[in-house]
Amino acid sequence: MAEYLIAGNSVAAVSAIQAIRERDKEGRITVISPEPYTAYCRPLITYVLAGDVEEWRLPYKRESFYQQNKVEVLYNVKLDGVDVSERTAYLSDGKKVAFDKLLLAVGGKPFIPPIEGIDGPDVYTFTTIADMKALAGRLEDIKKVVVIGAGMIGMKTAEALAKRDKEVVIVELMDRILPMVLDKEGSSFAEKALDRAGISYVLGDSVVGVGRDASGKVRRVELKSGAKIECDAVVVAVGVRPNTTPVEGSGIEVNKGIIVDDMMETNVEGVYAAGDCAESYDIILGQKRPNLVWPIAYRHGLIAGANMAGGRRRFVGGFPINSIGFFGFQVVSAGMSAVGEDEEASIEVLKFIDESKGVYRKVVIANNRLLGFCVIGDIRRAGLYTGLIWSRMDVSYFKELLVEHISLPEAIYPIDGALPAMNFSDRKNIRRFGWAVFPYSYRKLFTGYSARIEEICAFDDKGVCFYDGADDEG
Amino acid sequence: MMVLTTRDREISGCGLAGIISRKKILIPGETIIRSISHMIERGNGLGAGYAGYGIYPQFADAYAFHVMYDDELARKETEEYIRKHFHVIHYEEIPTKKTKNIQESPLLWRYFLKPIEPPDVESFVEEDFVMKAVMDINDKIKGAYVFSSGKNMGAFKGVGEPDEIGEFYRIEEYQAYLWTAHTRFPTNTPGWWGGAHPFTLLDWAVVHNGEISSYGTNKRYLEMFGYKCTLRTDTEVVAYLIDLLVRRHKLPLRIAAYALASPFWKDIDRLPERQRRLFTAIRMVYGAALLNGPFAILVSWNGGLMGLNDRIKLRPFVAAVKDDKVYMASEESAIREVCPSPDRVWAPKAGDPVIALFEDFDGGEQFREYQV
Amino acid sequence: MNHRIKRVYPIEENCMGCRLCEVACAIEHSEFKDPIMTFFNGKPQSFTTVEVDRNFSFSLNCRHCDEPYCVEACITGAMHKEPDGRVIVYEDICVGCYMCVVSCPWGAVNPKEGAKKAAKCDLCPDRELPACVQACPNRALVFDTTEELVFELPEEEEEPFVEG
Amino acid sequence: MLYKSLSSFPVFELERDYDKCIVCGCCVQQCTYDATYYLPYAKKVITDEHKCVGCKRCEAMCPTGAIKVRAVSNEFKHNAYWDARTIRDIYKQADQGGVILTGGGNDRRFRVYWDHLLIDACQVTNPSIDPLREPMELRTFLGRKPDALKIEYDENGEPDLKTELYPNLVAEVPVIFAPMSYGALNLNMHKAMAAAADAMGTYWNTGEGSLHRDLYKYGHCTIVQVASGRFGVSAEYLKVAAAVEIKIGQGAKPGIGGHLPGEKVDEEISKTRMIPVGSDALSPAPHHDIYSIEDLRQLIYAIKEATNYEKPVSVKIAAVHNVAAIASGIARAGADIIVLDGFRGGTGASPAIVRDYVGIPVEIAIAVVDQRLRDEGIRNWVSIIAAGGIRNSADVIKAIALGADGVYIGTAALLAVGCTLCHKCYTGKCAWGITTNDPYIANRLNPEIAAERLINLLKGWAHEMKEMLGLMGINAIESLKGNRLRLRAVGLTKEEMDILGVLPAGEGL
Amino acid sequence: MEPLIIDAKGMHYRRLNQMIRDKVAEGYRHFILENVNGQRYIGAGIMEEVFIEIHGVAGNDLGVFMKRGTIIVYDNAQDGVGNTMEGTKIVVHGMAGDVCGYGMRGGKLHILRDIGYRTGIHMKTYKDMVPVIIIGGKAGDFFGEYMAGGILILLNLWDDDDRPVVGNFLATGMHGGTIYIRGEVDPYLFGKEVGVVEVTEEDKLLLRKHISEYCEDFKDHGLDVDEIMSESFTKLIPVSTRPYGKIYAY
Repeated sequence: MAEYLIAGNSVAAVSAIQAIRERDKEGRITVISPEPYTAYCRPLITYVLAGDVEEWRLPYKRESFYQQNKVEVLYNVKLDGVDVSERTAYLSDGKKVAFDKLLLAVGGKPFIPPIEGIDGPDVYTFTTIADMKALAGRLEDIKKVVVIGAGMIGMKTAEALAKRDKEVVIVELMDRILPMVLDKEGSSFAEKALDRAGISYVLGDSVVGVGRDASGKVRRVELKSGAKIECDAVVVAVGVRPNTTPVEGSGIEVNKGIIVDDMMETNVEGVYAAGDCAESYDIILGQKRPNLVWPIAYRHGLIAGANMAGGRRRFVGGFPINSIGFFGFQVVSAGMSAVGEDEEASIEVLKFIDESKGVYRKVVIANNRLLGFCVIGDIRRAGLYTGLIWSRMDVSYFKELLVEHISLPEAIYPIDGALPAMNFSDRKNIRRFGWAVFPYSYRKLFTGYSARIEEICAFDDKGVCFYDGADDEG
Repeated sequence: MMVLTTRDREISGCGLAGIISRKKILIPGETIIRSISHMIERGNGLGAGYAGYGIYPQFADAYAFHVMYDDELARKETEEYIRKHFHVIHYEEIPTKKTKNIQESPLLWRYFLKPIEPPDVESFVEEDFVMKAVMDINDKIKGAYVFSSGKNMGAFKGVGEPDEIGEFYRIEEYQAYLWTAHTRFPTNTPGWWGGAHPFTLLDWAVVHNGEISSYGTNKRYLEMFGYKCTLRTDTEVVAYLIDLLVRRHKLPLRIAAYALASPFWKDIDRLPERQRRLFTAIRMVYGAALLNGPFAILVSWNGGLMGLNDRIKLRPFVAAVKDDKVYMASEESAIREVCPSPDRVWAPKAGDPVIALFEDFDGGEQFREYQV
Repeated sequence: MNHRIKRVYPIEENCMGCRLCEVACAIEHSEFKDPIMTFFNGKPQSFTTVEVDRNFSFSLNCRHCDEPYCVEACITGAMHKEPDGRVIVYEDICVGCYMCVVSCPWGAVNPKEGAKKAAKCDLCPDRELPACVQACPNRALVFDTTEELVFELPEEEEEPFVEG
Repeated sequence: MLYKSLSSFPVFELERDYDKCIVCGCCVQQCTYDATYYLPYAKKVITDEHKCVGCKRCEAMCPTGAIKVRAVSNEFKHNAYWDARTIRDIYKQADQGGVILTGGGNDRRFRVYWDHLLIDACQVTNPSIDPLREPMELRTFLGRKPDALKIEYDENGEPDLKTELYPNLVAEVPVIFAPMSYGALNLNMHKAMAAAADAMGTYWNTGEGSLHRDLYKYGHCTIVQVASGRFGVSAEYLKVAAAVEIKIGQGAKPGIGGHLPGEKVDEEISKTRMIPVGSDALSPAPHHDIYSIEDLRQLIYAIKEATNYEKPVSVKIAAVHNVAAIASGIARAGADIIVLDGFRGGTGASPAIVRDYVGIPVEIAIAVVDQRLRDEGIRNWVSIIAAGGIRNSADVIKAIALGADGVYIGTAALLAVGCTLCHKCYTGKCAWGITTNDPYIANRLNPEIAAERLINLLKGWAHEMKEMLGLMGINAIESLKGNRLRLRAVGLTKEEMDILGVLPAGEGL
Repeated sequence: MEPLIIDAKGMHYRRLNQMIRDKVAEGYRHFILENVNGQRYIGAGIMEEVFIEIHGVAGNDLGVFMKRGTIIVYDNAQDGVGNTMEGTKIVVHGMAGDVCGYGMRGGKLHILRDIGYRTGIHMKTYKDMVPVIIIGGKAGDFFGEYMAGGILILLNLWDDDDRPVVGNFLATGMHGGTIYIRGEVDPYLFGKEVGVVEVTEEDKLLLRKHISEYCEDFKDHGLDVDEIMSESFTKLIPVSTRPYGKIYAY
């Protein structure tokens, strides 16, 4: 009977458990959970802070999930180290656990920049329930908060705090909001939303010091530009890095994250890594790198779990997918979306902007393939772009249509519920989207209706679809 | 229209009866009168008739024409025609006897004839010649109607109950080895003397119970072959069809019966290949000869007697055998009346002919198959 | 791939682009179940979309994938694959983060009209046939398992359509 | 367009209930004549009635029933002689100076003899038969039959058929889909007719546009046509079929040839007709190898030679005044089947003036041909198929009672799959996807659905025919053939009754 | 297999053709028919690669519906030679009657002498199936009527009477294909749907190819390609592929 050990208890761990149990109903599964909770959704904690979501809805999986899958969970324990030759894991409570297969799903850790005075009370990170509870417990004493970083976590935290009637100032090193997702033009839509909500933000500046009073309480932050902002608390949300601490010195290869092959196995046989801690193939960059997003973590866990239980599944690759909404501003993006128009000669950027409706669509194309997109406002059917990225389809035949017509049902069923207004001006020429120009490829996709698009289809250099049968299930 | 209502009756349909002695032992006319009269409920007094075979042994080789005339003028004209085309061996008025209910009748004459062979005809077929003469008289001479034209046989028919018609024609004075009889309940056609059964052509005599719904099709089919249906009744087509199929097309009698009452396609489709081909061909070629609608018929000729039912047996029909005699009738009681203890009594299958041939009859291959 | 799950398949040879499937879907999933009420008083939303390109169209909707992208991307577990194969969204759990919207490569998951929730084809659980399938006047949509449904693919790929 | 020619007075008006219009755009998308379009700023769909042909596609497809298509109410000043159509036609010709084209069948008010013939029923004396429980046979043989059979007993005493039979078509329902060419119709309709004929045990006719390769598998229920254009006529085409038909004329346009405009000749039609894409497909009025009856005989026997005498050869002629004599000649020329196409027959395209005023009714043609062939004693030599305006099963029954063996249905088949008789077949824009060859519009006709509808139609007719046979007391259709006594005329003149060979209603027998 | 010699004297065409069909089914491919006199439909509908030599006058509809093979007639042929033919080559060492090559879609007719009226009506081209009719002598009226494709070549080699090379109404209704006539043609004879164009080098190559084959077939008659080609040709093509597109009012 196999001994499975899973370090970490978030989405990668959950999907790994499911994948293992699909193949191996008997093997013993032990999960090392650093927190005293069942798996929950990290992004959701800002919703709880804002009061939009009750705390009881936080769990992603409940205790019953572990019971049904016969999983033993060791709560409040971290992985301290791994002895790969002994096939033993060292836990933070001093215990040792032997394993046949180990999954490292230890996630990421928030990055805290070296800022003077940052160590101490009233400075918060925001990735765990503990973080959230710490901040929530102090809310009564807080009037004004500086959020360092205008990324996903920063913006959602800022929104949550604003909803709790706190004054919020966002400080961002880059010149735009959501710098990983938006370019300057896209950012302006976000900025407008912030302006409307009365949230102040400082772009292109950074915090160089945290000023505290005698009691150690935070009173202000100092910016590089010299400006000082009065505040009672600071939230640091400048990013999350792969957590590689537990495997340092164990012989498991690490770059920025833990290095795995396309079966999610590390250089050590039987030891797998998944989720934010792992480095995996990015089909857009064409190289391995950490991709700290939820769906990829899920996929990692699924494939690692399947392979741990004796399957032969490959991780084809992934790319970051994001969706975020705050203060009435909604953006979705995937792949390379922040890249500017003239940044690289080989890259083509197509945009559609309708300021009045707050609609912004941008696609990034290189070598006739879609590499990324960003849609603000009307995000309906934006997933089709994701599909195009996955399929590596040649989009050169219809690229103009990409930004204009993707949500042409604009529309037949409009958001505001007003009477439909179809664009019939070119009635006989309605072309909704690129699938239409690929009937045969499309149909082929259809025969594999329920399968993964990236696994059942691939396109040759001319953009013609061929079926490669997807190496699955040994 | 001469509609003579003699008695009030409820509707029940026609009745028919036939007796054959296969050894040609003569049967007195009284027997058949008794048999048919037993089913008097089946008629309404508007028509009855008899056909007897072997009744004219003295003129066995001559065609015996029984002719009805409305008046003397018609007789004159007809006799002119007859003399022009035939040698008249003998002729006389048909002996009759007025009865209580039958006081008036057409003029009834009989002629024993031999054809005068025309000199310019290449292949002379005696029967065709006679048939044409019958058709000509019936079609062209107003008020004249040949109602019997076979050799050594005769039909006797008129408006009245079967017992009265028997009495009128003095049937009990005749002896025959094959008798058929009919009692009628006419509806579609007027109850006139010519409309009574049997219908005859040459020695074919047909009595019929039921209605031929395919009359229009059969009639127009026969017209292609020179038959003229002039009698305003459906039964005559049966006689002509039998004449066409058996005498002229030389079909085996049984096959002809299958043409008249053909099996259903669903049954044909299940037969072995050779039979399927045969029956398919019969229906293909003789579809217009199919008698559709309810019927039971007795077909008699100098070779024997055939009884036939429609393909779904919408009319009653019973047959019985006693020694050399074969009985066929609408009701078993009509048989029992004259043959109280038959050897065998059965109800024939729909569309399956019951054929009784004289033992000395040699009709060749065509009549090879018979039962009873 | 699970062949036993009934799904809605479009037959592109039969599609004439009338888009009555969209109308039917919108009606079925509105509170009114009446065409005029739906479109004048309701918030019409169709979960199927007819893709049209001059001489070619088909109705595109959720494939109820075996390994659904939307389920993988869902941070709350609201997007769910039922044991019967349907992929449905539990609206009371959904927080409207729209990760599912952006991850569905078919564009089949969309924001719900008038609510911060995701919305998608539910295969009309109350009906024998999904509304779109029933509404199609030309049987361009079939509701069946793939066991019975085999697409005939041409032997050789046709040249991709190049816009002139 | 500010200036309108006189001929553009709209014929139809489209009433749209804006309280019900949900602006779904279905009507806009479905209108192939560009009569309906969307006004983006008003958010309304409106109609240009000048372009409306009254095909009612939008009305049928509107999900809320907001549309009604009607003939215009503001016609010209009423004039019983110069009717609106006549006026419009004159305007149109004055505008364009051409031959006015039309499609479909004759819609003029000529006497419909079918409607003056009533069917006789049985009461009491000859019982009607219940077709639900009793057998009722419609199987029909089409082709030459011998006058008599020779049957002899073999050595085992089994009867044996000695006559060699001629090849015959066997139709389980005496209703056959009329010749309508691929080109005039699209392939979907051909597929539907072939599948329906196959399922119902009857036949369909390719028309003169040859047979698409995909439909070769339906050869056993296919009658192929050889017309003057000889499109796609090859030895294989003749051999794959169940029967071969020589098209001499068409009821809708006797003496007029066919003409498929080059723009309709696409890749598939080109492949099927074996002519280049885009080239006109002209069928001249006569076969240039038939200028006399003996030439017809030559072609009939050429086909019989090429098919090894295994298939019946049919000759289709338009019903004209001396049709009886022509039919007799055709029978004697060796044809196995004669098709009589009456003046009500449809067409994909014909000069309207010819469609409307040339030819005679098929009822008359059947009657005179059947009688003539019987008079000559050659009725067995040929089967007669009546075509041209058979509308329902009663027409079929009447046609057979008058003397036909079977019927062709063309317009009725098209109606079954959606045709609304807008008579615009020749435009190639049929909004119902029947007569168009635009592949996308043709999608509207799903061959599977169309076949089902055709099967339903034939099933319905077959049931009705069985009912009618039953009420006549007949249980096999051959007993109806030429049974004119089963028909009675109402409101016909003595001459008409004589020609039809029927008695007036009320006369017995 | 040895050639099969059939004496057709007094034989009804149905028997003769049945015999040929039966023998083809048995595997025979080469037939020599002696004493043919007017038997119709020889070769009708045959789809195998046969070689039929006919001695005597071939009857009407010679080679009708034929798909492949060769027929050589060592005498004259009657009407309807090559009717609706798909791909056979028919060589006639004499003259042929009316309506030859009607609806012909492929194959070749090589006629040594004159041909009758209405030659090549409704001939069609489809892809690489291009029917060719070459006539050594003169032709009657309606030459190439309704022609929709293929090639008609009229050589006028034996100018032995004063008739014009081709009759009246030349190529009426023509909407496809090409007609080459050796020598000049009086435009009065043209139908209204046809126009004269210049003979190009390409045309000459094509003509040379076809006429070489023709001369080869009739080598006993001393025909010479170069001599034939030395005279100029008149080339006729239709003015429109849609001759009757404009007569309708819509």
